[in-house]
Order: sequence, then C-alpha cells, then structure tokens
Amino acid sequence: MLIHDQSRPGRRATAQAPLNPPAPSDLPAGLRRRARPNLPEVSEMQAVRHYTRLSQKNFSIDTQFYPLGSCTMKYNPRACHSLASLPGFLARHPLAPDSHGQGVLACLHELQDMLKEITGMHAVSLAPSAGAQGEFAGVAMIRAYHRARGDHARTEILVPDAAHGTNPASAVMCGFKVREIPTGADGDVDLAALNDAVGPQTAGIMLTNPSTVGVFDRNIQAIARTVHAAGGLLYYDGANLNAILGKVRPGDMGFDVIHMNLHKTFSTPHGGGGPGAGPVGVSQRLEPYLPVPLVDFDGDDYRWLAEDERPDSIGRLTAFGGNTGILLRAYVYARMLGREGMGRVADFATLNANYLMARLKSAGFTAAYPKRRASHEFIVTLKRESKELGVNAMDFAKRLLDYGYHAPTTYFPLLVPECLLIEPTETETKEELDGFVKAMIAIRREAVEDPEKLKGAPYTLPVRRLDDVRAARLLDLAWKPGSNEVQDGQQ
Amino acid sequence: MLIHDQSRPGRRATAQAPLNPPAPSDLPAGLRRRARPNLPEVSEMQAVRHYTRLSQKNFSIDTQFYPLGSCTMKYNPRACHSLASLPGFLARHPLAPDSHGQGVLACLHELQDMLKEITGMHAVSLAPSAGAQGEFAGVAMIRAYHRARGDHARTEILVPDAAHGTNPASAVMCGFKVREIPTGADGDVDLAALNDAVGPQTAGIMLTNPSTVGVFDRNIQAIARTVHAAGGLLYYDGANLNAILGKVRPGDMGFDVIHMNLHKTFSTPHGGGGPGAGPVGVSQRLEPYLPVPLVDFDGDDYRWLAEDERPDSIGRLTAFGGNTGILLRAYVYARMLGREGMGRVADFATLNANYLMARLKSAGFTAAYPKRRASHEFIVTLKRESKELGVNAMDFAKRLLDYGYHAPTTYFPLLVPECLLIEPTETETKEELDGFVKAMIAIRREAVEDPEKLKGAPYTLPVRRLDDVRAARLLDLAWKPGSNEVQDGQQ
Amino acid sequence: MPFVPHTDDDIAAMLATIGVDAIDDLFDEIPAELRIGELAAIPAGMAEMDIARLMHARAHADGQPVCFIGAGAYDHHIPAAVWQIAARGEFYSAYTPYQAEASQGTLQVLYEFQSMMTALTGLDVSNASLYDGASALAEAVLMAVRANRKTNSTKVLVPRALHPAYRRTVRGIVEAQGIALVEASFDHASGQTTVEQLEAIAGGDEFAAVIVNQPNFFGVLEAVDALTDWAHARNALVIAVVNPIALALLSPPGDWGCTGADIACGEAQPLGMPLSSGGPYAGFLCCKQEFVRQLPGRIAGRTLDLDGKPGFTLTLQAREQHIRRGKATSNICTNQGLLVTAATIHLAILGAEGLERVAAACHANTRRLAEMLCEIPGVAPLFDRPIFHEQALRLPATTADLLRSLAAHNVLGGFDLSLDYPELGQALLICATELRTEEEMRGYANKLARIVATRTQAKCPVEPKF
Amino acid sequence: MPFVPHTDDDIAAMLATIGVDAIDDLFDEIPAELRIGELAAIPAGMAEMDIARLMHARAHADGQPVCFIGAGAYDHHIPAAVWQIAARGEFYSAYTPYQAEASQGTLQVLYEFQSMMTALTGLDVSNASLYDGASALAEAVLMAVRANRKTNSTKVLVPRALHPAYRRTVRGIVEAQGIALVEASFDHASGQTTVEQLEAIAGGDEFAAVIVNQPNFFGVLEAVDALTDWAHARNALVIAVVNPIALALLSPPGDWGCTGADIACGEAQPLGMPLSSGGPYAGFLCCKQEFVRQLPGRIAGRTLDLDGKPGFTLTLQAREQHIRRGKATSNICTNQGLLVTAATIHLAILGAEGLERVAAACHANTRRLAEMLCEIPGVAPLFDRPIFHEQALRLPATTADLLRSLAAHNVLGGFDLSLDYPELGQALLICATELRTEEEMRGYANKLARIVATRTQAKCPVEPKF
Repeated sequence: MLIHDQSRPGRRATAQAPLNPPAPSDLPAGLRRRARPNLPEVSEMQAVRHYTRLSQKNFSIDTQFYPLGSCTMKYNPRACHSLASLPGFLARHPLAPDSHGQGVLACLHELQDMLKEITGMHAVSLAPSAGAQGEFAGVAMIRAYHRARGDHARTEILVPDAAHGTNPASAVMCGFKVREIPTGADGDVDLAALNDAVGPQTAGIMLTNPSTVGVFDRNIQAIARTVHAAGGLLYYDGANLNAILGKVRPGDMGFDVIHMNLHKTFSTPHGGGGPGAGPVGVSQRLEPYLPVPLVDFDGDDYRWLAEDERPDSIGRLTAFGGNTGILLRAYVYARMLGREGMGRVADFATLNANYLMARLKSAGFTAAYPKRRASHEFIVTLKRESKELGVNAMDFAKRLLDYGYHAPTTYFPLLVPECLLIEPTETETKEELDGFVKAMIAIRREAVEDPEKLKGAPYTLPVRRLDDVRAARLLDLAWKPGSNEVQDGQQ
Repeated sequence: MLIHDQSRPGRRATAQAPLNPPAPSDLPAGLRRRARPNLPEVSEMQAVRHYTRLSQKNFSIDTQFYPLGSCTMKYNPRACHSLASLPGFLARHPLAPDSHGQGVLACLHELQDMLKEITGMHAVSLAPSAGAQGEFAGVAMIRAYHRARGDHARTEILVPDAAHGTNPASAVMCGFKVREIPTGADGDVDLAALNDAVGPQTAGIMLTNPSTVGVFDRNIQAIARTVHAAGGLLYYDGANLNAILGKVRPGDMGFDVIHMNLHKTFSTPHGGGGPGAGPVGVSQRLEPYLPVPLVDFDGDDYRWLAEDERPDSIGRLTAFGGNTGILLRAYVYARMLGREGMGRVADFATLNANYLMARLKSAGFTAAYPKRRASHEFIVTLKRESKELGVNAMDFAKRLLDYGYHAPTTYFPLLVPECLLIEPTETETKEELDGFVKAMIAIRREAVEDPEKLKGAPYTLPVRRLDDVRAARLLDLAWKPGSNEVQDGQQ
Repeated sequence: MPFVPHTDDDIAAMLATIGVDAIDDLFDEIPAELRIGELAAIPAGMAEMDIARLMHARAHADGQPVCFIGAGAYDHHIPAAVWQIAARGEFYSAYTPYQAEASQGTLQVLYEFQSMMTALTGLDVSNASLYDGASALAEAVLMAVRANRKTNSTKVLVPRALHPAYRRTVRGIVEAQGIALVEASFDHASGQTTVEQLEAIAGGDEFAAVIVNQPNFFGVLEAVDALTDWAHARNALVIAVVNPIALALLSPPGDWGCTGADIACGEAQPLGMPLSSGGPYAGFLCCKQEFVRQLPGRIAGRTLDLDGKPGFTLTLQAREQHIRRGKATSNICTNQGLLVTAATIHLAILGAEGLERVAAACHANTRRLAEMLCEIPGVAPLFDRPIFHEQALRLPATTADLLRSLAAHNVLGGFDLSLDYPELGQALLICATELRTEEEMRGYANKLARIVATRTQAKCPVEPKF
Repeated sequence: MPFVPHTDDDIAAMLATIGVDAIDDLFDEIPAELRIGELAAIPAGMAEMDIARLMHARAHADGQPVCFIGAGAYDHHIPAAVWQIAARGEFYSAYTPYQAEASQGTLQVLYEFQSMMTALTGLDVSNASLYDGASALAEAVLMAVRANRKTNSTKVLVPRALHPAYRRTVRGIVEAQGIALVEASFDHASGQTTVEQLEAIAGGDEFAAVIVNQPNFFGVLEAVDALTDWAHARNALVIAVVNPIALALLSPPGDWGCTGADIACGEAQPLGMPLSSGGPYAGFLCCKQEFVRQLPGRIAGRTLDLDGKPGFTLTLQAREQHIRRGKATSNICTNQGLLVTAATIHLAILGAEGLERVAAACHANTRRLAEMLCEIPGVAPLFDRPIFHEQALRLPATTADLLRSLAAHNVLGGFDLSLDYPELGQALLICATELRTEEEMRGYANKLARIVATRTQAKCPVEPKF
C-alpha cells in the first residue's frame, strides 16, 4: 500500500510544522499556486509505521550476505554513521567561513592525504559525488591536459569491452569518441588489439585493474608503456580498489588519473543507490586541472580552494563541496583500519573470493577464468546449466533470494555468457561462504529435478518475479489521484 | 540461530575494545577467574546482522496495530528518543553535582509540576522505576502514614478482584494482608461488599479507575467516603490514566496516593518489557513520606533532595535517581502535547474504544459490559464462540497475528471468561480499527468453517504456536557449551 | 583486524581448500616490482572509542553559529523520525535495487518520491534523484538539448540571477559537449530577469532551452509566466529551477505560462537533509511525459508480479549507462538514494499543509529580519520587487568585513553578493528559516548595528579632508 | 492535535456509529462534579522544533565535565552499533513478549542475555532483568530469605563496605517484610571485610544470607572464598554483588569458596548503558538451579513450536504477580527490557576478550591516576590491599571543598567518602575508565595539586601561632 493510499484530507503530523506562521499575504496572487500539491496527509505514526515496514522489505548488508560483484557490499561500520552525524558536523552551512569549519576541513585534508598514499598519486580532489562523476572529472582532466598542450587531435578514449558502462558514458559526456578494446581469452586486455588501436587520436585509456572479469591484468606495465608512448594517458577506474588496497598502487602501475568509490572500498553506505563519493587522484602533470573545491593546509589553518585560486581547474561538479557527510564516514573508516588494516582488506577480500571460487569449482560449477587467481571477485558461468537444464543465470539469482542470499551480479560483464559475478568481500565469515555454496548446490539439484521451480522463483519475498516488460510498456511512474487500478492485496 | 552458535574461538570486533591495555598483573592470582567466560566471539557485522534480523521477528507499535488492553500501546514520538539522547544528557554521571545538572533537573522539576496538575495531587516523586515500584512506594507511604500516627492495627489492603496482579503483590511486599473485593455485574465495585470489608484493620484500598474491565466506576465518591470514614486511604493505580487525562483527576476523586505509568500515558517506549517510569503523587498528608530523590527549586537553582533532607521518606527505591532518561522522554512528550493536547488524548482514546466496541457489537461479538460506555478500553467475551465453536480466546488471539494485528490482552481480567481486553489508543486511525473488525469477522467465519485452522495458528510468523508446558518442564533457560540439542533448522 | 572475521583456523582451512600456502600467494599474478611494502604515511589504526574522541573534538571545533545564510542550502527543522528511519540498516546498507524482489522497500520509496515531486512541480514524471541541484540543472540542460526537436540549437539561455555556483557547475559539465551558455542579465532596480532583457540578448538566435528560476538567487520573484511563454514562442524548452519548500506556496512549473515549463529541477536539501557542509544532498529532475525517455538517472515504476500482485522495479533502464553504455542519457549510476528516502519520509510527515507552514514561517522570518536590519543606517533592500524566503540588502560598508566581524560573534550573517555580482556594490543575501527565533534575529541586528557604527565612526577622522 | 490522526469526517462517522452526538457524551458516566475544565497550569503545546531547541539548550547547560566518579555507574565506551540497533522500532516500541510468536526477537535477546549473564557469573540461571543493581540486591535478599530452607532466620548480614545507596535501597524495600539487616564493618587498614569481623558481629546468630561484594565499594578486593565458606558453614546463603566488567578478570561468584555463591546480582549499566543521570539502567540476578523457582522477574526459555521448531517464550510465569498475585515472588512487572537488549548487543560485540581489555584498561587508568594524585603532598591510598578499578584516597583538606573547586574547573574528581564513612576522615573514591586519557588524568592531577597548595598555603598565615 502506498503512503498516498493512507492519506485522508485534513490529517496531519501537527507537531512537525511551525504552529502559527503569519500568512504570506505579500506574495502576489498571480505567482501563488492555485491548489495544494497532492502530497499524502498522514499522521506521524502512519509515516513511521509505513516506512519502517517498507524497510523490512529490503535485503541489505545489515541483514543478508550480499555477494554482488563489482559493488563491494561489505560491512558499513555503525560508528562511521554516528560520528559523521555529530550535531557540529550536520549543522555546518556549506558557505560558513573556514574559521567555522576547521574540524571538518582537518578531516577532509587528512583524507586527501591518505588517498594520495593509498593510490600513489600526487594530488587528490574529494569533489566528485560518485564514481561516475569521478570518471567524468578524470576524463575532463585528460581533455584539459591535451587542450592545454594544444593537442586537439586526441578525440578518442579506449575502453575495454569488459568495462563498466559508466566508462564509455563518461567519455562521451566529455566529448570523446569511444573505441572498444577486446579482452583476451585469459581475461587480460588483448595487447595486440591495443597496439592496433592506439595512435595520435588516442586521448587515453580507461582501465579497471583488477578488471571486471575478476583478474589482475598482468600486462599492466606493457599497456601503460604502449598508451604513454602513443601520447595517451591512463585512467584508473577505482571500482575494484578493494582488491589491492595496500598491495599495489595505481600510481605505481603508471596511471595518470584515478577515481575511487568510497562507498565501495571505504565502506560508506550504499543507501539503496547512493550517495557515494568518487574522489579523483592525479599525477603531477594533471594536478592543475583537479575539480574544485580542494582543501589546503598552511600549517596553521585549513581552507577551501575554489575557482579563483585554481584557474586551470576543470571546475565545479556540484554547487558546494561534494558529499561531505560521506567523506567523513570514509575518514572514520580509514582511521579505524589504519595502516595494517588496509592491507588486510585486500588480503581477506582476496582470500574469500579465491576460497569461494575453489569451493564452487569443486562443486562442479564453471569458473569463467579457471586458471587465473580470483581478485576480490570472480565469474561463474552457467552456460552449461543453461544449455543442459534450461535454467539461466537469472533463475539462479532469483532462487538464491529464497535461500536468504542476495544474488551476485548477473549478466555483467557482457562478454561472459550466463554469468554470475561474485564478490564476497572481506567482512564475511567462512560459514557464510559455505552456506552460499550449499545453496548453489541445492539450487542446481532443484534445476535438475524441477526446473520450473527455479523459473517461478522467488517465492518467499514480498513479491514474486516482477514483470519488467510491463513496467517499461505501461510506465506507471507516479501515483496520481484516482490512479490506483494497481493496488496492494490486503493481508 | 543463537549468537552463540555463530561464535568461533578467536573471532572478535577488534575496533571495540582498547587496543593495548597493560596487563593487570597486580591482581592476586587467587582472585582471578580461571577461564574466560563463555561469551560469543563474533565480528561486529555478525552482531549487527544477528540483532537486526532478530528485531524483525517482533511485532511493535512501529510496525503493527497493537490493541493490548491495559498496556496503552500508542505511538512513541521519535523526538522523545532523540532529545533524551542528546550527548549532554547521556554523559551526565548520576553523582555529578547539581551545578552540572541544571538542564536535566529543570526538566524533571517541570515534569513533577505537570504531573501534579494532571493528577490533582499535592506533590510528586519521580523516583519509582515502573508501575509496580510506584505501587510499592504508594503502599509503603500508606504504611508509613498509619505507623506515624501509631495506628498499627491497619494490616489489610483491599483490592478489587479485577485489579492488576501487581496490586496484591505490592501490598504483600509492604507487609500487608490482601482482602479481595468483588466486582458487581455492572462492572463497578460491589459497594455492599466494600462496606462489609472495611474496618479498623483497613489500611487502604487500591483501585484502578477506569477499572480493568474498561468502565469508569460511577460510585467512586461513595467508595472514597466509605474507605476514608473507616480510616483507610485510597490508592490510585494509574495504569488507565490515559482514559481520563484532562477530564477528571484522581485527586478530585478523593485518592490519597497515585502512581502513573509514564510508559503508558506519556508514551515512553515499552522496549520489549521496559524500562518504565512510575512516578507517585500524594495528597498533602502523605507528602513527607515520598520516596527520594525529589527535585527542588529555590527560584534560582534546581537541586536533588535526598534522605538527609527528607527524614520521613520511605527511602530510596534504586541506587540513583530512577529512570531519568525515560522521564526526559515523558517530559518532551508532555510539552509537545501541552494543555490542549492532553485532553485530546482522553477524547480520542475513548472515541476509538467506543467506536471499536460498537462495531464489534454490531458484528455480533459480545461485549462484557454492553450497557456501559467503554473507557479507553473494553472487553469482548468469546464465551459463546468457545462453547458453540470450540475455539477459545487464545485461538482468536493467535490467529489475529496472522492477520497482521497484535492480539488484545487475553484472559485478563480473570473475572470475565474467554475475554479479550481491547485498547486501541488515540493514535490509531479509523481505517486501522475497521481493518481489525474485518479480521475479527473473518476469523469467526474461519472458526465456523474450519476450527482446526484457528487451533493451529499462527502460520505466518517466525514460529508456530509454542509449547509453554515443555518450556516450564524442561527449563532450557541459558545456552551452555554443547547444549544445542534444540537448534534452528536451516532455511 | 577490524571488520575481518577470520580466525586462524578459518585461514588455514581456506588456504588448504584453495591449495596455496599463504594469503600472499593469491597476489602472485601481480608483477613483483609493483608490490608495495606498507602504506607508511597512513597512521596506525584506531579503536572506535579513540576516533570517537577525535571526531567529537572536531565537530565541537566547528562550533554552532547562528546561521542566516541561505543561498542554496537551508537550515530547516528535520523531524526526528526522518533519520531514525532512513538510517535503519535495511535502507542504509542496501545496494541499488537491481534485484527488485529483494528491494521492494527502496523501490516503493523511490516511486513515492517520484509521486511527491511530480505533485510539487506539477509535471508528469520524476527521476529518482541526481547528485544535487546544480548537477541536476546540468543534466536538465543536456536533456533539453537532446529533447528539443523544434530547433537544432545547442545554445541555452542562462539568467545571471541564477545561483553563481549553479552557473559554474553547468558550464563545467556541459561545455565539453559543445553546448553554449548565454548569460542574460537582470534589471538592477527590480532584481528581475525581464523579457526585454532576454529579447535583447537573444536577438534572432535560436535556443534549445531557457532557464527560469523561481525565486531567483536574490530571492526575487520572477514573472515566470511571461518568461515561459516567451521561451516557448521561440521554440525553446523551459527549464525551471525551483526550491521545493517554496513550491508549497508558489505556482508549480507545470502551471507556468500557457503550457507549463518542460523540465523542472532543483535541490532537495530543504526536504530533510542536514546542511552538512554541502552534502550529501540530492538533485531532483521532473519533466513532461513526452520527454521521459530523455530523462537521465534511475526511475522506479509500478508493475505486477507473476501472481498479478503489484510491485515496483527500476524501469526504462535501456536509457542508462549500464545497458546503453556510450549512448546513454547520462553517465550517472550511483545517485543519492538514501537522501531520497529521507526526503520521502520528510514529505510524508509534513504533507502539503506542513510544507506550506514551513514556507510561510521562513518567509515571515526573512522579512522580519530584513526589517530589523534595515533600521540600521545605510542598510536597505537592494531590489524593489516581492521576494520569497531570501532578501538582498545593500550595506554601508564592505560586506566581507562586516561578515567577518559577525562571524567572530558567532553569527553567520548571510551570503556576500559583492564577489559574484560586483555590479551590485556592497550587498548581502540573507535568509532566516523557520528555526531562527526573534531573539536570534534581534541579536544579529544589534550586533550588525554596533559593527556598522564602528566602521562609520572609524571613517570619520580620515574622510573629512575637503 | 499532535499524534491524533482523526479527521473531521472520521469523527462524525465514528460518533454516528456509536450513536452519540459528541465526544464529550462518552464521558457521561463520570460524575459531573468531578469533571474539570482545562489543565491551566500545563503550558501550551510545542512543535517538535521548539522543544528541540529547549532540550538542546538544557543538555548543553549540563556541560560535559571530565568524569572521575565511579561509585556504581561507569563512563564506558558504547559501540555505536549498540543503540542504533536497540533503538530500532521493533525493539524500542514492542511490549512485553506475552504473545511469544510475535515477539521472538525480544525473547531470543532475553535468552541470550540470560546465557551471557550465567557465563559471566558462573551460575546456572539468570532472570531477564530488574530495575537496577540496588533493587536487584533487595530482590536477592527477599529471595534468599524465602529460599533458605536450612534456617528460619530472617536476618541478613550486610557489609558496611557495600555501596551506601545499595544499603539504603535494600533497607527501604525489605524491612516491611520483617527482614533484619545486620551491618558488618570492615578493617580500617585493609578496607576489607574480614571473617573475624563477621564472626564478631554474628556471634551465635543464624543468618538467612550473607552479602559479599567484589570488589567492595572502596575498590578493595575481598577474600571472597573465605567469606563464602564462612557463610555456608553457618547455613547462610551467599549473595554476591558484582560488577560485570570486573567479572571479565575476577573469579566468578559461581566459583567462590568450595561450592560457590548461591545468588549473584549487580548493576548491568557498564554493559552499554549511558550514564544518563542514573537511569535507565538494569539490574541482573542469577542463581543456582535449585533456587530457580524463587527467582523473581521474567525468565525466557527455549522450547519447541507445533512443527517442532525451536522458539522462545516467557516461562515459569506461575511465580509472577500477574498469575500468582499476592503470592508472587515479587511484584515486578515492567523490567528494563530495552537496556537488556543493549547489554546483549554490547556483550556480543565485545566478547570475553574485549571485556577483559576494557577491565584491564580501566584498572590501569585508575592505578595510573592514583599514582599521579599520590604525588600531591597529603594524598595517599586509604587502604593497603589490592584494588580493582576504583581507588580510595586520603586527602589533606576537606573533600567536599576540593571537589567543588575541581568541578568549577570542569573536573568531577570522584565520590566523597567522608559523608557516608565519617570514620575514614577526608577521603575520596576515584575511578578512571578506559575512556580517560593520560592528558585528562594529568589535567586532574595538576588542578588538584594547585587547589591543595592553595588550601595548605591559606592555612599557613593562620596556623604558626605556637
């Protein structure tokens, strides 16, 4: 039932609005709205009950194992939330003077420094609000760099076929053409194809390493040499940074620019789709172009640097300083982990992934790259099951929900058929992984004995499998008064 | 699955304990424990996930209609929680000087004053931690009063048969004998029986008005005269104060002492069984005996009054000042309601109860006192259904859970057979009450068509009906290493 | 090992299963010369109690001055229920609802948010959020250029009376795609963007879109109907930039002019999001039904399940980057879901009447504060038109200097207009939300009066030379 | 109407269904002369934003001094997860789990709490909480008198080295039932309660129970084995009063002497409950299996459902007041369930090793602070025996006066022993939990040194008369 269905004219949470505000009689009548907006009219308790019950319809890290590949669904420490929510931090206006922000600025400056150390980059801007905005900023800096050198011929960005969809989309948003580079049979980038593709039109290449097929590209140094030799720059998509934290640094691999997803590697909450935070790090030559604002420290005071002091900056990505509250969470997390803890993240994310891959392989499942080490994630392909049993990766995914596990990422990357991209993260126990293997085995047995059962899954969730085609065809995107032809059943 | 079942030796939430405390090598070996206590060893995420999932197995006000008679399960405003949880309040040590507590003391003093006004009593102590402790304090003051007058013959407390079990239990804890007074057929106290019972041995009478049968005792003035004439005092059990807030005051009815359940009338959380707060109010003659501490205000400063300044006090009920955090919640609630809001509580609690009673009566259910107004609650007796259909009040109660409603109070008060004591409270909507009526009708239909279905209920909860007899016979009261013969089934 | 649950037994068993001797062996595909030792510059780990002490001290260091700055972020009351529910683990720690059946909570919230935003803006459809108001406007500009079938123009008319940070953000995001932003000034007496000015700057050119903001950055109410109709007459789409609180009282974009604005966007921060130094906030973006396939970002839709029971799912994903890659409507992936959850709960609790009361109280407070400040010699309203919720003032001394002095007294006096609008002289933009009390406003006025007096006196000995 | 959802339409329809004209008619059974008009002394209602402002100001007024008081309530770190989960609506707003099937969350928490408390105390069973440590001790005394079948005594031996507020609370609660409390002093050199002293005061009398606390109120470690065996030899039951944090390191009551203490109780506040001016806290009460039917308060048990699946339910309710009324083991009904939830989560997160670290850190800090303070002339340990976690000191000036001066410098210096124990002269009980830093302790020592110096100097001009 929608909150709108619980609305009754005149009902209201009276404690929540000013008691007796003066009427705004000075507002010109012609500019006022003619009718009140059709917002729900409910009591405070109705709202609390409705949204509390809705929340219970979600899977989440706090309730389920969530091995969603490439998403790094690990524990979000509760302290990060409470400490970023201290009244002093929450109450601070974005345009308050630096004198009234030394506390938050100190945290942000230290976070910039830690991210530099972790990535091996020369400078960091915390401005981007999420990974895709970080990509945009990164590619925009590559563009600014070439333009500053008068190198206008570089109109192309290379992107491996395994890349996240945001990579080509971000490159296009920056005005580049995208050229796709195939992945070799062993999971590494096809070096020959890369050699063929680079040239004076190459502005740069966007890479994820470990890649989205779950392996570390062993030829990364050769790739860097090739692209750099052609005059291009290397962009590192930090989506998989969790796999290498404290082990190897993008800066050392030869990357010129990197974005990080703090909502992955630094465990800020995913929040049902956001917010994230996508800081960018750069090598020295790209430093002038970093997006604003940046935090500067002169040994005494911290202060924001904006457009006026950063004339070559690609500019501003949001009105204010970015997702500061999320950056504070990442800061708290980073300080709790510390030097030793960071290396352990990669250690145990990798251990869990390789253990789970080994168990699934010995249970008869097919790893997409069986001869490679898993990074923090790996791919199982259900091509054989699909062919022999007539059940596909989506059926497995939906049935896993009934077993109490969130499904892995399905049908991504696109180059592996019927794939499940599985990322257990370092915060899960061996028992949880063993339980997942047990469920996978049980589901395959069901697929043999009763394939229709899988096709009908899930059965135990608030809804059965949903009709996406209908959704896209009928486009019921907002409640309208009297539009309740589709209604919840009672009880 | 118990948290203990997830324990593995050596696992730990390392961020939560001091990193490197010095070994307490000065502790004499003979006084140290030989083995670590068998507490669960889990990661922070395991604990978070376990208790988050456990919480989802509860019904609560935030998720369900909870018409539990005599318990006043109304909305607990979320502001009460957040404002009582401000760091300044939480961090204050109970033995901190009054100079470092003027804020909290101001709230408590104003709460004392508001409770005096609401109840019509002369003075209030906030010390009791819950209703039963308030009852103990009240009866102890009655005892102290008679003793101070040298009236040692008063050894008996009168208690109506409809009373809460805490009433006789509290009287006995104060060293009194209990004499039960029957309830008349109309729901009021049997006056003739009362007349027969009072005498020089009568220390007092404990009454709930409106009573637990859901009616206001119309003869309250006569009762007061009778008891007072015999030299006894009147104790008011404030469990049902919600029904008369701002309408009529116990002090005006003639009561000498009263306890209030702030976790009912003032909507502090029930918390799965507590904490509560059970302030006591008294008439002038009982004032010297109030339990300590009390909050005093001299026009400039607030301060605690303890034993040394209150020599006749019945004393201290807990080590410190009582459930201060709960009192702060009640204070916030009372200030949000204000003068007008308080009367509306009684208005709408009573409207909801009478409406629900009218609807259930016209649906063919039997009200225990059909000719009386309901107070904020009322009784339906399923005696007829029990006889004709072979299903009892407990079966109805359990089946209601499947319909998404918490059951009303069952089998209390004891004098009405197969009873459901139903208290909807003022914060529920008409739609919710209508839904409850619909469920009751549906269940009766099921009882006619398939009585076995009711006897097996509930079906949709985390467990089916539980074996209480087995629980009391086998007494499995604590997990012990290796004691897992009773184990959760997997999925 | 914070947040890692592995025991020594676990590690041994897992390594044995994998068939390696040590965890380090799992990294043997990384070229050895790239491996690093330790992250020397990262401090040692801290226990929660230690980082808590540090963060409390830092939050305390930021103080809690009395805030009279608006300028795009507003200090509103947030019901306690909002974040107690939004921070529940099931909302807080869930991913994007790609597995719809396991995400009905989040998806229904998104659908309800979309419903509320369409009600507020008077438009047909809404997406499920963008990063913030400024980046939402950038996306609206890109969308309008794609969507406008009546012109081939890639030019967009931007009022100078639009938030300076919004103008800068839009420029940075859209210019790489060859979109030209043309700035239209405002009337210096009224503070309004007039049709005459638009006409003058537009000349005979075509525009893909015209941006109209209501109220504008100065708090001045624009003649939105006339601006909208002017734009439509020239085949340009109209992008409305609006404050959702103001929409409780002001005409919604869908009602502007003869046919309504085409796209509306803005900052959702006033709907339950703490100021928090600028984020996380959330941008909203609504449009007419005909443009839905150009609308970037996630959209939740209602549909049916296998049993015919209603449920919610992400829809129109074919526009998005994870399907359409380089041809997507935007690169946006992660949005501001948790903030949308807060906004939805906030709007459900306040309702239309509650929102109206908040808007009226803010407006009354700002007017009251302006009155008080204008009693100070040399302080006066900058413009002569009706305002809403923010007020621009002329000052008798250097704005930056006055603000610095006020800040030293723990009053944040407003936004210094002089930097972004040198043509206005020494000018200040103030805002007093419903949370500001009479006492706080009086305190501000008294302090400013004293500071202005000092400055004026200080000038005397120097000036009377002539 | 805050928190009342009724619309005018609802009211009209509901009154019609009931068959009355106005809500007021529903109160027509109340004698008219008793009806009141309005509650004149109650202030008008406030919006949430207004009460929030008031409460913030009041919380701020209480300050956040550096706290070195223990004396029964301790400033420990509470993991952020504890209250974020305990405050979830399903725990926070649920009632007592009388409908077990709809309360498995709360019931399993209670069962786990009982399991943890029995592990800590080394006893067989635990109840699901009482109001606080002091009232739990009162219930333990009543229980022991009921349970002791070997004597008919109603006398209980109470050490004077027990918390003064506990002694007062027990007295107030149990004396009405004719139970006599006999106080046994302590050795003034060691601070210990000795067998010799017990022997001397007991003489030939029988006792139902002997109370033994570890550590005692002065932080001094008692010879619990000897005291336990002495009591048992005289047919008295032993009631242990213990601090749950200390139990991480100290011998559990179940191991005391040859057969263990019979009952253990104490204050659960150190397990995740904020200081909060004294409550809500929670008392715990454990005992040997043979006394389970005398154990007051709620108890959760594990059982099976109709399908044979395990589940939890309240059990042994036949002892309780709602069934047994006047013959119940206690009148307690509402307990401290939410605090038990917090304690259970707290213990699960810390585990035995975490708890041990907390105990060790508190102990080390208190010893370190005592060292620093004892460098001040005239400050010295009061007793010569090993302590745990609290330390009694002798002072060279009036304790109350010194504490007042320290408080003026925002240091709460400890508990003034001089009032409750005049026989000890000017004496102070200090405690520094794991949260106190070296810097804070040093600050305390420096301030006290300066204050003591002032007091001592002040005396000089007056004293050298001779």
